[in-house]
Amino acid sequence: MLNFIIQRLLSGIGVLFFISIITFVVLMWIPGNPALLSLGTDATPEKVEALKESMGLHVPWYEQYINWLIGFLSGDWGTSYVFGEEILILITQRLPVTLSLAALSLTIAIPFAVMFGVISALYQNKWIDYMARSLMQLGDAVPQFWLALLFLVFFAAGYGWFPVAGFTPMEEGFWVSVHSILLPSIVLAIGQVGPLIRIIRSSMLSSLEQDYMLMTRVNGLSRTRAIGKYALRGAIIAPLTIVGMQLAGILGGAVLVESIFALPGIGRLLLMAVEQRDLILLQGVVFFITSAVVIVNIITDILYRLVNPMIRFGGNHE
Amino acid sequence: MSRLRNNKLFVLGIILVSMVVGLCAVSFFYLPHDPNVMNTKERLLSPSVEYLLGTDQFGRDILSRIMVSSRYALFIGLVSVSIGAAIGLFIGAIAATSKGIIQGLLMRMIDGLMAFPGILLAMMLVAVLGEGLWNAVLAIGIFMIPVFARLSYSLVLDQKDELYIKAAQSYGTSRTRIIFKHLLPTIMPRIITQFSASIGNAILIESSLSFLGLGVQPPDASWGLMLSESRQYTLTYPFLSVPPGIILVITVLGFNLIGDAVNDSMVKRRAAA
Amino acid sequence: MKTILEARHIVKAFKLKKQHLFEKQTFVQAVDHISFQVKEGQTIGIVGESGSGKSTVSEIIGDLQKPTSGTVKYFGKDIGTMTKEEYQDFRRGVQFVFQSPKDSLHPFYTIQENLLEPLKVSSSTYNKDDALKEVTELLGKVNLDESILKKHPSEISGGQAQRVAIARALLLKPKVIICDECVSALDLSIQAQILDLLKELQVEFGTSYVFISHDIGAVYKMSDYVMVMNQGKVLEEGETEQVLLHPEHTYTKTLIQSSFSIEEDEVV
Amino acid sequence: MKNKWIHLEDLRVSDAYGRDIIRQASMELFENEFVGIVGESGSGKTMTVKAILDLLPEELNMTCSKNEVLGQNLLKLSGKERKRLIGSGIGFVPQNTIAFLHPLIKIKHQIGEAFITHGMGNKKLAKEKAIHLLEKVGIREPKRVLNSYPIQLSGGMKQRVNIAMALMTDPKVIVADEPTTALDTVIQKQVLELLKEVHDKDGVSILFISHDLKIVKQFCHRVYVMYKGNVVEAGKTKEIFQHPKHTYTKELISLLPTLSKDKHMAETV
Amino acid sequence: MKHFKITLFVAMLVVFLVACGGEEETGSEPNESSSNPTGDEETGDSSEMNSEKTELNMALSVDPDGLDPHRTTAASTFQITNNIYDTLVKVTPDGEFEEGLAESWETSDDGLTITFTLRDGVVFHNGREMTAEDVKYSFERLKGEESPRAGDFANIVEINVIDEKTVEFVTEELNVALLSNFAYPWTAIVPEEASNDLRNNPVGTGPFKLEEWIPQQHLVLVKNEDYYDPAHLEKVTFKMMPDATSQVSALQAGELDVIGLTGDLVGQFEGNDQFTILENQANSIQLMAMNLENEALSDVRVRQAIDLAVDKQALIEAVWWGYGEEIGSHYPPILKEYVDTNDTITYDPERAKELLAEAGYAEGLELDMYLPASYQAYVDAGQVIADELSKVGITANIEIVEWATWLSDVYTNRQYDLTVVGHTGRLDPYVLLSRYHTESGENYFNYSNERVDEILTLVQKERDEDVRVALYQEMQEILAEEVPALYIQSPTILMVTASDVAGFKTYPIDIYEMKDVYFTN
Repeated sequence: MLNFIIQRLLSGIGVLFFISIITFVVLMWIPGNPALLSLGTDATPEKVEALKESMGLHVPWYEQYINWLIGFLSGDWGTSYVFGEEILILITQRLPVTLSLAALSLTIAIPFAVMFGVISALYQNKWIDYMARSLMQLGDAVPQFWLALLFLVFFAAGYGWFPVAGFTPMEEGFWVSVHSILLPSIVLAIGQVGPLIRIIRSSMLSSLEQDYMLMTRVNGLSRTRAIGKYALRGAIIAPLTIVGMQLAGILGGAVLVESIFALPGIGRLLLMAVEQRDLILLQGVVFFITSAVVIVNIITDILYRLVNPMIRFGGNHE
Repeated sequence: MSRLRNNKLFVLGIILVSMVVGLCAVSFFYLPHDPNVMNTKERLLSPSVEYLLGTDQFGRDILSRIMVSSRYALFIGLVSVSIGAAIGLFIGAIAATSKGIIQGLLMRMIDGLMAFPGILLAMMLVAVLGEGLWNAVLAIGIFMIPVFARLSYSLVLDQKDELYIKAAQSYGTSRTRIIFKHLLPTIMPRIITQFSASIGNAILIESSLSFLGLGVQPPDASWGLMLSESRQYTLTYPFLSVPPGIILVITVLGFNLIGDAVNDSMVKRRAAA
Repeated sequence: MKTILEARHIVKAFKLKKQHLFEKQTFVQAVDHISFQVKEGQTIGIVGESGSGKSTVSEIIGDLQKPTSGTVKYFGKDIGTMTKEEYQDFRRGVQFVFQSPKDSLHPFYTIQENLLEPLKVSSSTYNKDDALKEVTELLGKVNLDESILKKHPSEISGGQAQRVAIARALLLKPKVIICDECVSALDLSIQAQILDLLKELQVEFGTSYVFISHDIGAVYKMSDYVMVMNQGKVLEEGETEQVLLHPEHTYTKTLIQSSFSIEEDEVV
Repeated sequence: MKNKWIHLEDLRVSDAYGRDIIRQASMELFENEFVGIVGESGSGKTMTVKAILDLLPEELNMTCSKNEVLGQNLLKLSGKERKRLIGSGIGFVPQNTIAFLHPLIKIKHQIGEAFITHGMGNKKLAKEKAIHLLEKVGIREPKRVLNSYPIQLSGGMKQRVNIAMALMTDPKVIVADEPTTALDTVIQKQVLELLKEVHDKDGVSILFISHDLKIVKQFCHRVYVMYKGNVVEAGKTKEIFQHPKHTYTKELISLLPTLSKDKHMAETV
Repeated sequence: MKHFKITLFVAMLVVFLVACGGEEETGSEPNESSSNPTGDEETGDSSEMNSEKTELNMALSVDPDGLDPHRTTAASTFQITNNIYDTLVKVTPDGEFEEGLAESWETSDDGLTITFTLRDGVVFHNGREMTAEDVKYSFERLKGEESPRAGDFANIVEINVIDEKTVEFVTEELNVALLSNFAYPWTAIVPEEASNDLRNNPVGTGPFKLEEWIPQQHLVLVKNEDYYDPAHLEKVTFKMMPDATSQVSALQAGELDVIGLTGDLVGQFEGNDQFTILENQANSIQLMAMNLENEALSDVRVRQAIDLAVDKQALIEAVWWGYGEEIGSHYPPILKEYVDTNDTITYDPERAKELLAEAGYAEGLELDMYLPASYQAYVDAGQVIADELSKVGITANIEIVEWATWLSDVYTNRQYDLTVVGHTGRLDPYVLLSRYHTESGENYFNYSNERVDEILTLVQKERDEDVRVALYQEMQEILAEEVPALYIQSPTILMVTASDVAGFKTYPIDIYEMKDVYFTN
């Protein structure tokens, strides 16, 4: 197990290294000279050069990369020139919003997905299964930004059930805070439910076909107990494997949803960085997001192994 | 195939996609109005006999714009997924049949690409390449690579220790021939399934990019762009966002349903075999 | 009798998964210094339970796996140092019949395509008509009807598939056919038919067999010479009758006892 | 007269498309009997047993003129009663190659399932009994095994656990479906002997399904031979092996491996 | 070298708040020849002040890019910093100058030296009293290398502290608009000890102090009790909301008190007495610039044809919903030097075709139009213009570019044919018009006219205001005739407040003055 963790961490570092190179090199090519941008219409060639130098943009790209990487590792992620604030601070400021959003949307999505996934597997090809699957398909097909707009118009602006914009921090009360991000969370959750239902349904279906289910019948167990104790157990850990993907989905969706609902989260920071061509900030945010995805993937992989004795003890007999 | 025909969701998917393809086909021969000609005196009209879906903020016919946009959507969907599938297949097959460092490197690369939330990678690439149709196609294509690479990697890995491959080795088949003549045909059906399922996703990403102003550029029409333009009028004229939103859902839903149904039927066939 | 294929001290070691990073790498010897010779027209049997290393041996002598150490010689030449022509010759000369007959045929090709493939690959003067003629001829030999050519592997029975696989192995006129558990996936009655067919063909073509099985009865029926393997090592070897009727090693005895229980019963 | 634990008559099973899987099968199992069912894969032997145990998938159609288990007519029982009757009265030893034990649940939470469900005792009692039975089936460290997941056990161990599990409810009958197929020969023999011991010592009737004639011949009192969905022959083991009537049976018996000198007999036939 | 920077008119998309009432520390840049008053509006009825309600919420669509007034050029930033910092001189809604941190000032006879006497008892937010040294320090900082405005102040060659409350500025060349240099919000006086982190922790002498700023969320100002003319409000919260829909809904829901508007949304509030719509003519203009480097566009007939081809009224109606005043030249009507040139060239597509044919483009003409992505109105206007041009045979290939790209490629490197953009006006007409000088760095039209160059030289030395006005008007007429750009309109700034908000005033420069705002009962 320890070996696996180390192995997984090493490969994770490999991935992060690769990502850091992509991010860096790709962003090097972005048009719009950052020095020029921060000088606005007041740029003269000399000023641009001077600023470039002070921003460390005058050395070859690989040196810039190494400097950036070293800085990054030592906790100095650089300073955003749009905000004039350390990027690490900017990210930590916004993290609570995006985290709350992600957590709430998963809190909404998971119970729904488990319920629909299990029910539609139990009643395979019955109307309820078709309904659940149609809902899931619809959830997959509806563009989140459109949904966000519609929700905003109807539920926030129209009926006034929700605040139209802005985030209320936890300190001002848990429920107020939840209420302030409920609508965007629902939008994000709708995007997440589809894949979750799919995987829960299919793992439930395969669990139901397993021979241990036959054994529960031989032993004369009630159907409820057989499903509750045996079938569910087999089905419930499968979604763990896609949590990393889900997180990527949520973060991707957050870019659009946060901007529509005016939530000061990581997604909006990212959009801001793109629009303002704040290279250093963009690098920091992109690397942060992708690292988060990679790390969550590693954690879920490890968790999956811890939860799943088939893998945990499997090695001994192979 | 007969099983597919009995699958109601598959049939629905076919119907939906045919609607969009039909709309696209018709757009080459007939458009109710010129989609790009403005008539500011007749802007933001509600649906009428003259303008079946009303007009937009410049008085352009929404139906015509939607019809023209379907070309972009289908084009981007098909081409970008083709790019992603071709490159992904190649990388996946190479990674699966090689060993050690090359495999590790390729897989880390794919993992790395996977870690980018969809829209983010596409945004970054468009930011580098510049806005526009072709760059959006390319960006989405690159986004699609890891999906196909992963899939073909695991399929090839699955197949390469199969006995029929060993048999082919045993009578002296070269590695290239094994990959192209023996492995590829067996994994192709799954790739094609993924292909059709990915088209919906590609169209969705294109619309998101256009929504953010990174995809198709005005005055050309794209559903995402139309939605983006409607944003300003969500309060005064909310209907503006309805037609492009619905057609987008129809298209994506259609492709997803087809992909899913084909996938299901293949899973069943494999289970039955 | 001429020696066709020879294995000399072949060893195959697998890395054992380390439990933690700093543990010393340990190896497990899947095949531990095995040597034997395959002589012309002869059948050599290898018997052992799953995990005994017998399949690894078969793949090493057929060059589907590289040994950790040791050499395999074909007509006295080390296959590792062969010229391209010599190696092609070896490839044609040593053929396989695998355990799951259906899996060893390409699922998407028709039987005809499956059978033509080896000819396409190995012959520089491939001609479809000639090849087809050859194939049809061989089908007759393995008691199959021509109509099977148009079918896919999924449409034929396991027994038929194994006949196809045998035909495919024979197409290249091999000197040795390695039968790796070639009947164990088949029903008992079919097993007998296939084994009989193999014997008939041996008489007709003079091919040597390496017959690998966990079924001691089948090995007994097929082999002239037998090796009993357990945990990568050869416990006992010799003429078939000698080894199986008068086993020396206790392991061999248990194996025989549990497999031929009927006879014992009858004796009792 | 001995009790008749299982009495099945004229079983017929067909699939959703109306194709017959089992055409005709009748079967009896008496008290303190060791009965074998032989046949090749697809002959319908497993399906027959599933029909007896009420385990057939819903989409299959099953008819029979009689299906009595432990003296009660299954056809007349409610689902609940049926569950109870089979769950407590019959033990099932499955094929070991497949996951009949839930891979994610420790043995101790699975082994007492029937025992507890049918009100034979609480968890504690179940555990005690399990330990006792595990020892009986030759497991040296029953507590460790109880605390393990199935994956941590070897094939032979798992099969012992399965047998212990089948014995938990003190059943009158054990149905064993190819219980040794993928086990190594040596372990195969141990498991078989264990079953025989259970039969001999506890007087449990055993319905034993196998494709391996030599095992059947060695252990069973009576044999049913199945071929393509039919029971083609039934009778005392010795009689059948000495005087097989059906051609299929004859062929099967002729194929049994022997160490006789005429090993090339088949060739000459 | 004089660099008169004209900030690009930026905040277009949704919120473009015009400055609110009163005067305080911000400077505008009036010089003697400067502006007319811009719109000046008291909102709400002038009933009693509500002393209970003292917290105002306002929407912003763009975050400030830091709160250091010496280190930014973004208009949206000064709208806020104006309330935190003070300048020596302030501008009134009418464009007059009045005392800010300086109690009085005196210009030497040669016009090269100006001496300020500072107000007594002004204290920074950190508690220290402001002195002449701080003024000197602030201007040196403003002229420093890192300052984007350094060029504007290159003319000031000496800053002398006479005593604690007196400071003297010496210039190299005569600048008739010198005083305006001390009124812009970027000439704020800052304390040296806090200068390292003004961007995030601003310390000024203004009527409000920064309480909290969470970028992209909100920015909170609280009243500075020590201010010499204390604000009515205790707290002003700027909420960042990029989406117009959100802003409108939030205003309707009572979460906000003030928002900016686009023309299409006016209908949401019209006839609703819970809200007050503020409509003000902006001191800015919007135009479609043409690059005279392009061979076709170097021909005046082609440019005139383009002007003739576009129905400006329809364009204003389509893009700005009619909220804007048509212009014929590079000058906003609210300034006093304005001369109406709308009739110089009027909509006549037929004539446009004739002119194009004369110029040799009867077969048509293809041009590249670059539009800045972040400004929806310009993107829309560009599309409408392109549509109009297509009717006379000109194909405009639209390319939408990021603001950064626009700045570097279009504005700085002048790689374009057509582009739509806006220019904020200032109080000094010279600054507004100097970009048409052949040598000007901002002459991204590549326009060159001898008479224009001459006028631009003359006006700088001309001390007679009437002559100057005449010169400026002549120049406007030349531009209207030669159309280096298609002049579209001077926009109307639209804002909506809750009806109990009073005291909003608009200024000829882009600032908000929050200290005069209050709630009525």
